[in-house]
Amino acid sequence: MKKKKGKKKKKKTLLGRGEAIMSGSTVIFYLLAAITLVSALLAVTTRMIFRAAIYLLFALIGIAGIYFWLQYEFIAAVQIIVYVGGIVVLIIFSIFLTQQAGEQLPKQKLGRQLFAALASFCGLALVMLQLAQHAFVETGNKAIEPTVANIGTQMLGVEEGGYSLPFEVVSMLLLAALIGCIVIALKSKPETE
Amino acid sequence: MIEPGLYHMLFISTTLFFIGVYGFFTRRNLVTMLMSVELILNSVNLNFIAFNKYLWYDNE
Amino acid sequence: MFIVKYIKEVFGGLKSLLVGMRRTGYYFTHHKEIITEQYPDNRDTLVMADRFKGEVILLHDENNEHACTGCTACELACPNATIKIVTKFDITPEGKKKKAIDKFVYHLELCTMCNLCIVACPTDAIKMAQTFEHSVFNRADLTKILNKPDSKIREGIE
Amino acid sequence: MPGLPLSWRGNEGEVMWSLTNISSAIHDWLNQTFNPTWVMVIEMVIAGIAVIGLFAVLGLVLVLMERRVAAWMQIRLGPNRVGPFGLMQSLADTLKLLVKEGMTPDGADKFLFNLAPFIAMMVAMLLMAPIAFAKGFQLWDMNIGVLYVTAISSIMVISILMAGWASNNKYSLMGAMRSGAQIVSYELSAGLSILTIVVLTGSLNITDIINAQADGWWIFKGHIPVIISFVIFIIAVTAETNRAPFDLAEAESELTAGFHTEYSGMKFALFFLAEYINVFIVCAIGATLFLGGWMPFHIGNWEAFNHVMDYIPSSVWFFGKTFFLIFVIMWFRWTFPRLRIDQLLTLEWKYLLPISMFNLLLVTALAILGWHF
Repeated sequence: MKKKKGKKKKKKTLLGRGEAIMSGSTVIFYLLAAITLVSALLAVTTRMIFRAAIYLLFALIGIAGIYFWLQYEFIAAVQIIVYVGGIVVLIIFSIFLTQQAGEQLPKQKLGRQLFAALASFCGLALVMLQLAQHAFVETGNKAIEPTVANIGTQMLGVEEGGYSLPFEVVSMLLLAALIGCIVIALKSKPETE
Repeated sequence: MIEPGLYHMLFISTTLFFIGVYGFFTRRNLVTMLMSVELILNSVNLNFIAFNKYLWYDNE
Repeated sequence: MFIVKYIKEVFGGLKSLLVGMRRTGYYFTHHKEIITEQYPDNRDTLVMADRFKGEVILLHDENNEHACTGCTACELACPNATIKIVTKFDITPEGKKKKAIDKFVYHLELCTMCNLCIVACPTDAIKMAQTFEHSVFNRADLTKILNKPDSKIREGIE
Repeated sequence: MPGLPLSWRGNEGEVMWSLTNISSAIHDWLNQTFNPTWVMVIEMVIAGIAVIGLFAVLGLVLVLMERRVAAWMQIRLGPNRVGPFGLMQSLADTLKLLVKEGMTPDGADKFLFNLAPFIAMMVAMLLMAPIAFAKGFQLWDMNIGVLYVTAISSIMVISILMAGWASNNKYSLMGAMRSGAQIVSYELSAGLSILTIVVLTGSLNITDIINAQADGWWIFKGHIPVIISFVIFIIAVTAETNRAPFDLAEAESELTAGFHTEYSGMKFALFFLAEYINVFIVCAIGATLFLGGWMPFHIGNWEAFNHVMDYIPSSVWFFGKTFFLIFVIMWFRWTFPRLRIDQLLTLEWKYLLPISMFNLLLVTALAILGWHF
């Protein structure tokens, strides 16, 4: 209900420059972007491990909000289910089982921090430079409407552009994981003489 | 403020990626390293979605 | 077979749940059976259960006579020294001295209503009353003297 | 206007009690008076006020209802002192909680400790968005309605885990861990039983699902498989909302109060309210999926009977069905004893999950062969 976008009635340019109108949808986008980036930064810098997990959660929800903003609702919902309902809960459980409440992570060496910051900054600058120098061209292909029905047919389609084979490969992986779980969970037979 | 477009998405995802890389390098704890990897994966996802949205542009 | 056993378990479990829900559903729809006592409102009609024990009383009949011989069996039986019997010696018309109670002191604030004194009494002089409004402002008011003034032992009780 | 927060749907003039006319009149008037951004902001504010108002009323009504149902099932009277028939009791309770001191334990992570109840509350608010309260009365009619509910409700567990960790209390932590294991497991079978209806309808959209039940509710149209998935759904959502007999997260005899042991005053009230709102939401979803949402009850060709049923307002139908399901869940609470943690997991992994998977296969076959009415 919160994050919805006003109709986009502007002309489509890849970098929507030129229009400096502050519409509600633009404000919401910048808000979501700020939430995502700030909480991601906090997640990697905070020294309280549980807070790091919570900041990670906010970053992931922020990304889901950006998907909502792009009107890709199905992908946004899947993002929340998979990352929030699955992975963050998994991380929190591993924190519960391995860490002490109220303890802080050890402080990192300054040299390592500087090196990491420098490396990531250089990488960021490199990618940004590349982005600025090279333009993206539209393919002109028709986009598939990201509705649930279209995603479903595409995922199981066997004709051109269908993703049946990768889908099956991934399901094999899942099956292997399930069988592995059962094997691990099975009780070993009591040793009878 | 500029109307957001593809480059905004790419900026977010790139920044997210390198935040994740920074975290991966500085952290010495397996769980926190996993968190950084999650950030990196998510930035890639965001890239996919952004390209799908803005490069295959369907004019209504 | 495994599958048959599994299905039997599922249906047996469901059935037992439904039986339980039928019982609570019955209570939900039958308001007549409500057992709540709305205490201060129904003080006049309130009936306590037979087993309820409120305090120890010494029974007196219409001639202001009781059955307590002052044998202190109850005092000895009491686990927390609730009862203290003060005896005196009456002079009978024949000129003999006879032991009788002067004061039957009962500390309600110490009593746990364990009923041991009632069991110990050889003459059934005391019993448990069903009163329960015992609140007082002063703790000393809870120390009671159970024998009424000028009461004496009934004839024929030894 | 798809995409706006208040997208009011429904055809005009079909049923005399429709709210569509009023809402679209407000929307048109706003559009004429302000520019689109302000219309959006104003409509969001209206929706927010409506949701908060609904929260307050629901909190008061459900707490009183729970206490009354509990009392009558245990042959007691229940609250009857404050106001006529004790109707003001929950108001008095609220007042008490409001003026109580909110304490934060020593050594707690204050930021997360204070954040947790608000996350619980925000999740409950977000969940209100796709629910159709009456014909043409829905806050956000998105095309992934049911999936949205499943997704957002999975954030709920985070607030419980957060509260448990931040309290710096071993009981809170144990309650939170139990609750995490429980909610994550029972989400599966709840999701699978929702999926049976999605398979039958062919859509995730709540409006589509309701419209598909115009000629009969799914629980009547779908034969035994849908009844099975309805039963599984009710059991699973009882567990997901942490209510007895699945209230291990706050088992008072073992963990004092589980994850909200350290909470008091207003912060406790928020958790308490969020629990009841969640019960309402899952029951509303259940009523929408299986009992036809606001669709009136129709029997085949009995024209006169159907006509009378049409005259009952659609919101009455919706709230009637929802409160019936809430009553059933309360009935569970006051009948069954609490499960142990191993029994809880056995119930899910050995019984509910295999049955609902098999049931989903059955329903898929049913839908492909077109055997439902």
